[in-house]
Amino acid sequence: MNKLATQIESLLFATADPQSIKALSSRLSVSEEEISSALQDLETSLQNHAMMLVREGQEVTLATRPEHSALIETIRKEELSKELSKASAETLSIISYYGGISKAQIEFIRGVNASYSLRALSMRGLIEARGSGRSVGYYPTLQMLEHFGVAKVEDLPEFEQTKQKITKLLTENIEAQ
Amino acid sequence: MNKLATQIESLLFATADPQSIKALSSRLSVSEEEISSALQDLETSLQNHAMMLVREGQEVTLATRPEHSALIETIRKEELSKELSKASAETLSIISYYGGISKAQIEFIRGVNASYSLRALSMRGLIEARGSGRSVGYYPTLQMLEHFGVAKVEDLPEFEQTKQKITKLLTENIEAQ
Amino acid sequence: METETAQFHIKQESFEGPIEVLLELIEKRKVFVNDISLASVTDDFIAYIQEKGMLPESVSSFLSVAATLLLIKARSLLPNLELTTEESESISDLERRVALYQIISEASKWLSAKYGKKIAFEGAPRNFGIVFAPDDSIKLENLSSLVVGALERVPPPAPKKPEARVFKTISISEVIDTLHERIQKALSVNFNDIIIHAEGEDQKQKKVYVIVSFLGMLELVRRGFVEAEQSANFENISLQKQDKSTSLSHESIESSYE
Repeated sequence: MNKLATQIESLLFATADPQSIKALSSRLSVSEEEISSALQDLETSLQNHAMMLVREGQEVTLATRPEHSALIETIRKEELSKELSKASAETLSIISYYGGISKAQIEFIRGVNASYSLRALSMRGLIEARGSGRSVGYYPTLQMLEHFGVAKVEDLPEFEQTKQKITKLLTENIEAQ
Repeated sequence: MNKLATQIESLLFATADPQSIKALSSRLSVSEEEISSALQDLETSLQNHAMMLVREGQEVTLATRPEHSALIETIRKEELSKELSKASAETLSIISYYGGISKAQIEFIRGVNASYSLRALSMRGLIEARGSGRSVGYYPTLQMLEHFGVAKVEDLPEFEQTKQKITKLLTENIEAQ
Repeated sequence: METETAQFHIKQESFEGPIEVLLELIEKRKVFVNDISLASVTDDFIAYIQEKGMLPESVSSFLSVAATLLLIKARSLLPNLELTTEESESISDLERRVALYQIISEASKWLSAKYGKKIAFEGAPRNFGIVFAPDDSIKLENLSSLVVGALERVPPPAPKKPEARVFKTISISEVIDTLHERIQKALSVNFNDIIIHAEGEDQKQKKVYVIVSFLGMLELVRRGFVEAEQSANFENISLQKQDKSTSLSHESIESSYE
């Protein structure tokens, strides 16, 4: 596989969003023809792999081959039905009482990296991220609140005291910049 | 690439979550030995691709090769931390070259309290504590390897010699106690 | 909320530790780590403490290292100096600690330079669409206690770097002056033995004198600070370390010179 094909592969692997040939061309500073030819190269070199190049009009993306769908579906169902880890349960609770909290703040409270918990909770529709870049904040989803039978976060048990405790801890630890 | 290796690849690719050899073994209903051998197969077949297999202890994941780092940063929206404090870098070195080390041993080497460094590194997902009570040991994580763009701890500079030196010096200490 | 989120950084301080200081002093002299080089930097190490002072939480570890250095130096000047098992262990421990720190410090230079520069990125999870999948084991009534449980495990903020380091509040020369006399009197018999042994070498006698003064002084200072630490309630001080520094009591010093 040539260098360009590998670069395209790295981009398609790192993002799940389909990429247009035009966008790839401008990102990699080569012509669209060169992209098209590299895509063929990539397609061929993936032949023995679990992934394949999927083309939709002018857009391309990587996806698993259909013969693996059943396996992935099983795993996915298993993931969705399994009990949440203590880390995820705590993260969910913190987000419920302090909507808009950042990843760094959750990590400060829990003392461990929150990436996997946040991903697992998002995939299960329990939390959602809003905002972008540095100001991404996490919120409980409406479905999550409905599941608990509350109409709004303020109806969660001991809402005010709990929220205040989180606020106090976070405020004490904000660095004066 | 054999069927098992492709199945593993499909799981690693689709979920984008690290998987333990044990979990793969139970999900795919084969022995852990078969998983390990299929992982080697997968590693080899990825040689010309943009992705590599990253392994630490019992965990594996797929990640892009370090040479694509700059390119992928342009499509990733998240804030990346690029700095390690001296204390964090030293503590991380000890743990990377001597996985399973205890807090007391880290403090023996550095002569200062290790609580804050350990917490900071855990928050960044670079290390994790395993075990409980007195037998808690600290280990490098897949994310640690990913941040340095290496596929396994053995790829760190002078890994074997350094590990041996540390082992020798630390073991003498234990015997003396 | 958004500005607060953006500004959120944790207060984190990294402290200079005694082993780090010691290795710097040895490397400055471009010598290998062994008992001879350790003995040769003893004065520098003590000068460093006097000049820069120490942070309250590292007082005991700095002093225990200083005490061990003095033992090493005393041993190199007094061939017949008998050391207790514990003292011998603290000497070999110190040599190992510096050697280990040297290895780690080298490795960490590479890690610091490479961190985040060439990242291996995890793939993006493929889009399966979100399926609402709650976990029935999490009960509404437990949510707030899960939060409180997590909050309770957060350690107190990292100690701030104090404006004035501890040692600056004490005049070391005053302590030395008083102790000089006291120790000279108290150990006069032993001192005679030492002087006989070091006959004709005035310089050596002088050095021994200084060492003994320092040993005594360090012990007193250490005791003083143990009290200060307790009243200030610094939770970070490891008890093990305090035990280690206690091994250098006046009794053991005196018995070593008998």
